[in-house]
Formats: sequence, C-alpha cells, structure tokens
Amino acid sequence: MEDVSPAAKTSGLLEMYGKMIMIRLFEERVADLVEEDRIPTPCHFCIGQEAAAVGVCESLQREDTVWGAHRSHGHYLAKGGDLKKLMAEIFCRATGCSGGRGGSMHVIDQSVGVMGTVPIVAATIPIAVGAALAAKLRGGNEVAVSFFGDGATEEGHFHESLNFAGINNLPVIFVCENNLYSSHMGIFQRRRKDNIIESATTHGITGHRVDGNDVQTVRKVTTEVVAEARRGDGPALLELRTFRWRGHVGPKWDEDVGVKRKGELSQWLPFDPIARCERELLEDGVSQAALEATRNRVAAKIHEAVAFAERSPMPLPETVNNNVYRIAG
Amino acid sequence: MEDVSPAAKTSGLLEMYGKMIMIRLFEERVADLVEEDRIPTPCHFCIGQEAAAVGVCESLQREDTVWGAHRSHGHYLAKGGDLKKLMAEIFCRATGCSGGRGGSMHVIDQSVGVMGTVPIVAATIPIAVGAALAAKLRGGNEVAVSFFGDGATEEGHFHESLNFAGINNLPVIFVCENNLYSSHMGIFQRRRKDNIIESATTHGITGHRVDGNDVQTVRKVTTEVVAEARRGDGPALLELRTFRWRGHVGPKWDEDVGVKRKGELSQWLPFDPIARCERELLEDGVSQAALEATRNRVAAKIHEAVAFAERSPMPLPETVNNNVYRIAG
Amino acid sequence: MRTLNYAGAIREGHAQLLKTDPRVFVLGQGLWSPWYAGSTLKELDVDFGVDRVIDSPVSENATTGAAVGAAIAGMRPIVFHPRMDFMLLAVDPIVNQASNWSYVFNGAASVPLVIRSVINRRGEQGAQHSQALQAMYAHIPGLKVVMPATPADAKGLLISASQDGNPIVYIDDRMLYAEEGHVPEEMYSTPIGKAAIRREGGDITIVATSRMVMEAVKAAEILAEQDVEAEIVDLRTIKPFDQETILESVAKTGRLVIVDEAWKTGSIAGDISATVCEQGFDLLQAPIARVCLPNCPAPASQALEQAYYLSESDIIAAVQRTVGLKRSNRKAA
Amino acid sequence: MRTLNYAGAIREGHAQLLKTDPRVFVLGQGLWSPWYAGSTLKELDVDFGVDRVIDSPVSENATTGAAVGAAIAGMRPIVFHPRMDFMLLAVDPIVNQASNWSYVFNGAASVPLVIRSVINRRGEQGAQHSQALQAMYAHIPGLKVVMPATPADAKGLLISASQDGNPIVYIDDRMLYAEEGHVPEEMYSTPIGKAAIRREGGDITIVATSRMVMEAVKAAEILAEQDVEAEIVDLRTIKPFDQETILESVAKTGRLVIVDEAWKTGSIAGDISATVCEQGFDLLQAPIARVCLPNCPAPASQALEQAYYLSESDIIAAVQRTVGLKRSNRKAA
Ligand SMILES: Cc1ncc(C[n+]2csc(CCOP(=O)(O)OP(=O)(O)O)c2C)c(N)n1
Ligand SMILES: Cc1ncc(C[n+]2csc(CCOP(=O)(O)OP(=O)(O)O)c2C)c(N)n1
Ligand SMILES: [Mg+2]
Ligand SMILES: [Mg+2]
Repeated sequence: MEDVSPAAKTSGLLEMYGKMIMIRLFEERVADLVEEDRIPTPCHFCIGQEAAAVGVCESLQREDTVWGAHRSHGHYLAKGGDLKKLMAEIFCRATGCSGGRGGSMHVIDQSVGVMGTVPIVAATIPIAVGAALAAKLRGGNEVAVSFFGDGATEEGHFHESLNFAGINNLPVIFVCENNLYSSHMGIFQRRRKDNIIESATTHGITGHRVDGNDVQTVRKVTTEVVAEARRGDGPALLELRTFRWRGHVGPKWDEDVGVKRKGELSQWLPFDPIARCERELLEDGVSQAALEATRNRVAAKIHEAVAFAERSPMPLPETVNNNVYRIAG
Repeated sequence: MEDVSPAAKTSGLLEMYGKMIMIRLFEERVADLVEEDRIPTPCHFCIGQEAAAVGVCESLQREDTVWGAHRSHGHYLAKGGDLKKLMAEIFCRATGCSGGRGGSMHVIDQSVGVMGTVPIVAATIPIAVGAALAAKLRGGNEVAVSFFGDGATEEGHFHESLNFAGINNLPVIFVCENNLYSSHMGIFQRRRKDNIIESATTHGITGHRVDGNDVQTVRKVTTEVVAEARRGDGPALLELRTFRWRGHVGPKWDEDVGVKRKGELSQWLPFDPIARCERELLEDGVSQAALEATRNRVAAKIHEAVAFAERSPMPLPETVNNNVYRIAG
Repeated sequence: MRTLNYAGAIREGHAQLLKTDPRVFVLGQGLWSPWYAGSTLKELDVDFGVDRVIDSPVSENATTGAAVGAAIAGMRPIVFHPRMDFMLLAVDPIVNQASNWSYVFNGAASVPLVIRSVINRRGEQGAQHSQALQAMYAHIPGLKVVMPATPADAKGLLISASQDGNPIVYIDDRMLYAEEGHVPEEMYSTPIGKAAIRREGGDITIVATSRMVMEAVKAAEILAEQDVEAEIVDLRTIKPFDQETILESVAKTGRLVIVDEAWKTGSIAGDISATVCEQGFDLLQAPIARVCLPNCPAPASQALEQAYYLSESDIIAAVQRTVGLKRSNRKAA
Repeated sequence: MRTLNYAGAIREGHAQLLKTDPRVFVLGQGLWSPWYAGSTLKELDVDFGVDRVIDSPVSENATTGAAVGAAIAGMRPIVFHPRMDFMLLAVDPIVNQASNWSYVFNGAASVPLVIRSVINRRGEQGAQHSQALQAMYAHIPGLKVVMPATPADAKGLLISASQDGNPIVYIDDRMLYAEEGHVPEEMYSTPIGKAAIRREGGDITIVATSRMVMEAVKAAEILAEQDVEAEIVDLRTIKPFDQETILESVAKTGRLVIVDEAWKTGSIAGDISATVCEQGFDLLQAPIARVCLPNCPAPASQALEQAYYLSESDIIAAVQRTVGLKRSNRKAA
C-alpha cells in the first residue's frame, strides 16, 4: 500500500488520479501503437480530457449506465470497464469487448454499466434518455449518463432529447465535454455564442457549467445532479469545459492534422487535469513516491493488456455473419 | 370606393382587414364544402389565426418568399396568392395551383413569392434558410419567411436551422404561430416551459414575442425584423401567440374532435383578430358600411372561386406520372 | 369464433402485451388522441396508464432513439409512428443504431424493439402522407420487417415482434382497419419469417404483401371463372421472407406474379423475383411479373389516385399476361 | 492525354462548376478541412471563397434542407456528406422534400441539387462508418442516383448532376480516390442514365457499379485466360438505370452476373435482375447471379473485413457458376 494521507484517501482523489493516469497512459500507448501501424482502427484520443470522464464516473454507482461516442476509451475505463478487453477490441481481436466487430468506436462492458459507444455523433443522447425511461418504468433508481461533445449539441435531437427528458422527468445526465472543437471547426465557426449550457434553461432542466479539467469539481457537481435525478427530480445538463491535445482522430498532436491551433493548445497544456490532480495530492500530503507507484502499477497493467491483445486470435472469418440478430427471444 | 378615413388608409389597416376577412370567409366556405363532402383533401384551418399571416405578409415585398406547412391557406392568401387557383387546388382540380397533385397541403404561387407549403412538420424551416442563403449569395435583398407552429419547434432541425441562419447571418424570419396546441396536445404536455421565444437567445438571434391576434403589432414587429434582415443584420424568430378555433384537421369546432378544450376556446373567442381589427377601423372612422362592402366584395370573389373550381376538370389519369422529374436542365 | 376488425386486433395485441409483460410500453405520437391511430391504440392510456402509454412531442428522432435505449436497457418498447412518412425523421436511430447494435457489440447487447408505423394513404392526402417504405427497411441487416394482411396476423405478428428480441419494423395499413376476421381471444403469436398460403391453385403463384393479399384474393376469384387457378402466398414477413414457401409454390405452378403496393424500382418485389430467378430458375415457365406502384410520388386528386393505386384488376391483367406466356428458348442448348 | 486521379477529377468538376456557374455553391461538413473529404474539395474555399464553399455544423438535416431551399430558390447547390452513414440524418429533406417537390407542385418548382456522399469503408471503421446505401435512394421517385467508377465519370457525372435540374444523389467511393485515369481538361458531362461498356465479350455479361467495375475488369482478365469472355457494363447511373444497354448485352451473352457492393437483400442488383427477367426472360441461358455483400453490417476487424467485402475472386466464382449452368426446362412446354 502506498503512503496516502487521510484527506486524499477520504476524498477519493488518489483513486481518481489512478483512473486518470490509467486513461492517459492507456491512450498514449495506443497512440504509439497506431504510429507503429500496429493498430488500424481509427482512434479518437481523449488525452487532456481525462478529468471529465473520471469526475463524472466517480459519482456514479455500478448500476448507473454510461453511453458514449467516438471518443470514449476514457468513459469506458473511468466506469470500470475491463482494460484488457478494451485493448483487445482496439486491436480488433476475438477477445475484445466487442469480439473485434466494433473496434475503437464500439466498446461495451455491461457488467459495469458501460452500455455502448457509437461514432454517429449525438446518437447516444436519446438512447441514454431511453435507458433513463427504462429505469423510471421499472422503478429502479439507476441514472443514465450520456457523454458527448460540443459538436453533438448541433444535432437537433440533442434538443429533442433534453425536452423529452424534461417533460418525462427522467433520471438522465447529459454530459457535454466542450473541448471547443468539432473536428477542425472551432466553436465560433459553428455557433454565434459559446453558450451550450443555456440549452438547459431553454428546455427547463438543471444546468451547470464546470471546469472540466478540475476532477474534484466535476465529481462534486455531478454527484449533486445525480442525487437529484436519483430521487426523481429529473435530468440535468453539464457542460464540462476542456480541450483535447491530440488531433481529432489519430495520435498526432493537434497542429499536425492541418488545423493550426498550436497557440490555443499551448494555452491549455498548463491546465493538464492530471498535473493539477498531482499538485492537489501532493498538497494533501500524498508523496511523490505514491504517485509514482500508482503510475507504475497502471503502466504494468497496460503492458499486460497489450501483450494480451497481441497474442489474442483474430476473429474467425467464418463468424462474420454471427450476431446480426439475437437468436432466442 | 368605400368611404375610408385617412388614418386607416395610410396605416393600411383596411387592406389588412380585407385580407383577414378573405382568409376567414375562404376557410369558412371550404369548411362547409368539407362538411358537405364536396372536398376530400384534408384541410387544416387557420380560422382565428388570420392576423399572423396577414400582419407578417403585409410587411413583406413581393419578391420576399414565404414557406408554409399544413395550415397554410392563410399564408398563401396573405402573400397575394391567386384565390381561384387555391380553391381549385383544394378541389384537386387540374386548374389548381399545383394541378391537383398537391391538395390543401401543397400550395404554391411563385409569382407572388409563395414558394410552397408541405405537411411534414418543420420541413420548410431549413428550406427557408436555404432560400435566404440563395438571396445572400446572389446579393439580392429579398427576405425569406418560414411559417410554422409551436409543435414544429419540437423537431430538432428547428434548432439546427436557427443556429445555421445565425452563423451565416442569413435574411430569414422564423415565424412561429404558437397556438398552444400541436394536434391534441397542449403546450405543457410537450415542453416544460412556455418559452419558445427563448430559443432565439440560445441561438444568438433576435427574438420577439407578440400578440398574434393583433395584426397591427404583428406587422410593426415584422417590419422591424425584416428591415434588419434586409440590411444584413441577420435572422429573427417571432413567436406570435394565437389560438385556432377549429379542430386540428377538418372543419369541426374544436370540442368535437375528441380534445376537450371548450373552456380554453371560449376564452380565446373574444380575442378574434378580425373583430379587433373591425373595432380599430371603426374607431379610426371607417364606416360600418365600408366594412360590410369589403366583406361583400370578398364573399363574391370566393363564390366565384368555388364556381371556377367546381367547373374545372379533374387532372387526366394519363398525366399521373408527369412532372416527377423536371425535363430540361 | 370471435371476429374482430384489423384495428381492434392490433389494439388487443397491445393490450395483451401490456398486461402480460411489464417490460412492454408504448411510445409515440397520437397515443393520447382518440383518433390519431384509428382505434388501434384507443384508450390504452386509460387502461394501462400514461406512464406506459406515452404520447410524445413532434420529435421522431429522440422518441425513437429513446425507445432504442429503453430496449437496450431491458424493456420491450413499441414505438409508434402514425405514418411511415414521419418515420423518415427517425432513420438514424433505426438504421444506424437499432439495426447494428447487436452486431457491433458481438451479441453482448440487443434491441428488442417493435417499430410500428402506418401506411396511411388515399383520400387526397398527397405525396408526403402516403408512403409505403418497406423496401427501405428490408434492405437493412439487423432489422426484420413484418406486414400483416389479416386481423389475426395483425395481432399475432405484433406479439411475436415484441417477443422476438430484435428490432422489428411492423407496418400496418390504415385501409385494412375495418376488415373483419377471426381473431382468437387468447394471446398467440404468428411466426416471423413464415408466409401463409391463402388460396391453393396450380396455374400461377401470386405473392402479395399487406392489403394486396385482399386484392389478390378478389382477383383469384375472378380468374377462377376464367379457369386460371391462382395460389396466393401472403408474405406476412417481408424480411427475412419465406423463400421456401414461395419456391414450393412456384415448383407447382411454374409462374409467378408479385404484388407489392410500393414503388417498383427497388421494391421487395424485385428482391423476390431475383431470388426466385437465382434459386428456382428452372421452375419458371414464364417471366416473373411485378405489380407495383409506378415510380411516381402519390398524387392528391382522386382522379389521379385512381390511376395510381393498385387493385385486383392490375393483378388480373398481370396474371393473364403471365399465363399467356411460354418459355421460348431462343438460344436454348 | 492528361491523367488525374479520381479525387482530383472530383475536385476539378467542382472547380469548373464554381467557375462557370454563379448559381453553384458547395455546402456540407469538412469543407474547410484539409483532409475530411480526401483531396476532392481541397482548398476550394481558398479558390472560391468561404461564402460559396461553406463548412457547416454537425446538423445534417438543416444543412441539407437549406441546400434544398437554395435549389428551389434558383441556386445549384452541391451538398456534401463525408459519409453515407451521416446522410441518414438528412433523409427527411432528401426523401420527403427534394424528391417530391417537383411533383407535388406539378412542375411549378424544382430542386436542381447535387446531394453528394461518400462510401468510406474498410480500415476497421466498423458498421456505422461503412454503409453503401444507394438502394435506399434508388427506390425513391424524383431522385436520380449516380455512382462513377472512373476518374473521367467522377468529373463528368458531377457536372451533369449539377446541370440536370433534379435532385441527384452522387455517390463516390473513397477506395477509388487514388485511381488514375484519363480526364479531359475541358468541362464536359457524362450522360445520366447511360451505362458504359468497359470490355466486350460474348460469353457473359457482368453489370457492375462503382468500385466493382474495377474488380470486374480484373476478374475478366483472369476469366479470359480460362476462355470465358466477359462483357462488362459499368452502370454509372443507378437510377434510372440503362435497361437497354444491359438487355443488348444479355441478348448477346445469354448470361448475367450483377455486382453491387451493398447488402444483397433489396439491392440494386435485385432490381436489375428482376427487370431483365421481366424484359429479357427468353434471352437467359442461365439464372442471373447477384454478387453482393452478405446481409450483415460491416465488421471492424480486418480479418472479418476480408471475409466481408468483395473482390475479383467473388466475381470469378459467380461467373464460373453461371457459365457452367444451362437452362434445363423441367416443365418446358
Ligand atoms: C452524424 C454524424 N455526423 C458527422 C460525423 C463526423 N464526426 C465525427 S466526430 C465529429 C466531431 C464531433 O465533435 P464533438 O461532438 O465536439 O466531439 P469531439 O470530437 O470534440 O470529442 C464529427 C463531425 C459523425 N460521426 N456523425
Ligand atoms: C414530421 C411530422 N411528424 C408528425 C406529423 C403529424 N402532424 C401534423 S400537424 C401536427 C401538429 C403540428 O403542430 P403545430 O406545429 O403547432 O402546428 P398547428 O397544427 O398548431 O398549426 C402533427 C404532429 C407531421 N405532419 N410531420
Ligand atoms: Mg468537441
Ligand atoms: Mg400549434
């Protein structure tokens, strides 16, 4: 056991650190593998945005569900999804969480409430609403969370979903990770005002705009709205302000994919959510060694996961038509 | 010429009265014909809402375009569409504005800027945006107007359209006739707040909420936003508060179509936009006789239109496949 | 023998599902209206509560997406679109999401969802209120498509669709609502993927979908007077369709007419024709005929509707043509 | 003879249209990105200005609806969807609006619009980033659908689509972008509705679409070594397709294989097969074969992609089967 101060322990900050660093190192490793041409599936990295996934998921119970999009490795890991199966899926192996059929953009681990991620922008916004409707109808008290980006709020069904969740008072949290870009387009090329959070007001639901790189605040605010949703007080929209460090797709640093935003990126780098968390932990009395140990533990797991994935078999060609339909009732 | 006071003349109020009464009498006549089984095409009457169509269209130029929906007889007539051709279309005759192919819900008179109405809810919202884009690209200074209902604001592309028009600064006016119902559903069954106009704020465009039964105010406000749009200051959303008197579809008074809202209707009847306009004209010094004369003139035209429609031929069966495609370039 | 009309049979299917399976709920437009869905959903909200019979704003995408999500989360929703035309706003959740969900997650999740929509046409409603788009959904792997032609199947297919465990597009036709037929009172299911022979005959096979089955039966009676005995196959399930029954019938008759009241190009009829050509080429004594709508949107005017829509006379004409033809092996080996 | 690759030919088509027709503009996703559309739209924004080359938010419905509106209002827009999958969010403006507009207004208005979308697949992208949905649009009256297979047609069909005056779905395939070919420098158009014979042969007709034409040519070369001479018909226009050219070829060969890299059920291939069966039954010496994708979403893993997608070997196998078959008139009169 590492030497952890009581404050950090009770606040769960070290745990969140562990998850953030797992996401960071996992994706950095995958990024390298992509550069080395060992992974062909298109990967959208959330490096720089780890606090959003972790802060939200830390405020959830196991039975709460999360629904993601194209940039969802972090959501999967933050909710506790199996690391090896994710790596194997990114390698498109038979042992992957989707049996190699899905790739990076279709990951799932229902045992911990990772219900599925899909790359059609905004698709899981109404789908999460449906999961919340299911919870309400069953009288369960689980909450559904949809993760999506600022670009997704441009799809009309973002609005339809907020409205529908509102009138039916559903336990769903809409988590918009506003990283200020949708692919190559900055936010002011796509909307007149930087006011995504105002959609909450329009649709009459709770809304909070939060520093998405501050994992503690993300967790705190999410915990509040989740509690409200759980006790029947309806949905909420969170806007988590953040920035992605890599290109829209692929491992390159942003300036390399044709969109010149080096200046902006250099302004955001100091707000690294992980560095911030490290500072907080050190202030809390956690030792550098403890952080190091966490890091090393995570790195070892990732190493194992790569080994697992690489020695896993490819899916068999003759299975290609399997699971188009579910067989029995 | 009737005896008209100078005030009413300059304000154009009598003209607006003439148009409103034309719409009212036209639709009342069509309603009767439907009851008599002489018109099968489904008709959605705007009786009670005439001030919206007329107030808006009176502030437009001939080359400005209007785009409508399922309840658009009023928009067509207010913009100056040919009365006979409308009646003939509702009779689905070959002489109709759409050659009998369209019926009540597909009417057009491009010579006066009635560019088309279609019954898929919200469909012409983005289409009008496109017309505005065309105007901007051509360097013309015409404005496009989309008429739609409160129900249409529930379709996501309502939001997409406002946003798109905003970022491209397009000369389009979004006119929402909020009659508080979408078919059988009252507004609070469909949204948490009665705040459609707030969508203007969300999307960063101009917005005004107006008494839709007050034709003078509707014209005044529309004239303002049209002038803004024309000089390049971008789009606006108008919410015109009103109420329909008949059922969602068909000629029955509302209480007859299964939705019990007699109480609500009786509260709205005193706000009859035409009665109001009459009062204002009388106050302005227009004589009762002049109003009567207008009414009679309009009634005679409608009578003629019915006669024209009824003696018009049906479209020929062998033409059924015509005009699926445009032939030459 | 209890009879019900088609609309009543649909309503009874819903009621029995709602009663027996707590996972079932209904969501869509018009559910709290007395007339929107004809009487197919009449007062289900009263009987089962507005929590389980949920009317919705005009938001087809989100409503359908929510139904998909509820299904993934373990419910058995029936999402309702009062017209196929409106469902075009919900193609993303149906074609991108529901259809793919089981496959992309390798069967770890599934979408037990009934997507019900109505073909509602004639009456001078015009092009945007008349579409029959079964071919569009039949093209999509992961979806199944059913089109009941009788009251009994209207109920039975709804129940099997709800129990199937996959996303099923269930399409009923408003012009059938008043048709009466025997409908057992108990809860039962009609097998998905199985056609039904509605009439036996040795001279020609008529494969028909939905309302066209009724027209085919009328046509067959007239044809019988002309000494042509038609065998009528009610397809019932459009996707996957019952190749076996069709091929067996064609093996007997050697001639095939396919009747599908949708646009000809890209129709189900083309698909059946191609399949029979592939699988049963040597059975054929004459070319396969398709009786479909012209490649033209629906007109409003009744005068044009009359020319546009299909009736038994179109079927009779196609049968007579086909029966008159013989295989002439110009180049035969 | 100037050669260009397919992507460059598309770009040149756009540039010439933008240059010569002030009514033309381009609208859609990825237009200001250096890589989104490959190089097919590269720096058009620089050359023609961001007013006429307009990138858009992720709002497929409104963007496409706006393109429809601009077309009705007299412009000649090209609306761009970087993948066919995303265009499913815009089915309402395409299928409900653009397709019907001319008809419902009896020709008083029309929609001179190019709706361009890209088939972009393989590379482990998975089911939602791989679809080829030409059949869906081909089913809809009022739309035309083109699928260029060569650089020359990629340019020529774009230009004719823009000049046609109707809503045209233009589908290109990213896997063809690097293919080189002769592309005249001047502005020219490829006729819509006309197929092209890519290879003559008397033993069998292969009708192919888009990328499959290339595979068919490869297959034909191998087949020639086995003394089977295939005639290759590049369909080019999917709707309305060129019946005449196909029937003429089949009249010569008596055998037909149709290759369309889309799901088999409800595919274009089925429609062509049914049409030839109807119009040219007596020409056929053997059943028509369809070479299509299995009725299964696209998998991600390359191991599965290999099994899933088509190549010349699938075509060769189908040709060999078809050539081996003879018409055996079990019941012949
Ligand atoms: C319906 C649809 N349209 C377009 C795309 C292409 N696309 C993929 S990701 C993306 C940007 C999304 O931006 P945002 O939602 O902000 O998420 P981020 O990438 O920033 O995490 C786009 C436009 C898509 N996948 N789906
Ligand atoms: C896409 C679509 N969904 C549903 C319908 C059915 N429908 C026709 S009119 C209407 C109500 C529209 O209400 P609103 O926009 O307020 O207009 P109003 O009828 O009040 O004038 C509905 C739901 C439709 N025509 N199109
Ligand atoms: Mg973003
Ligand atoms: Mg309304």
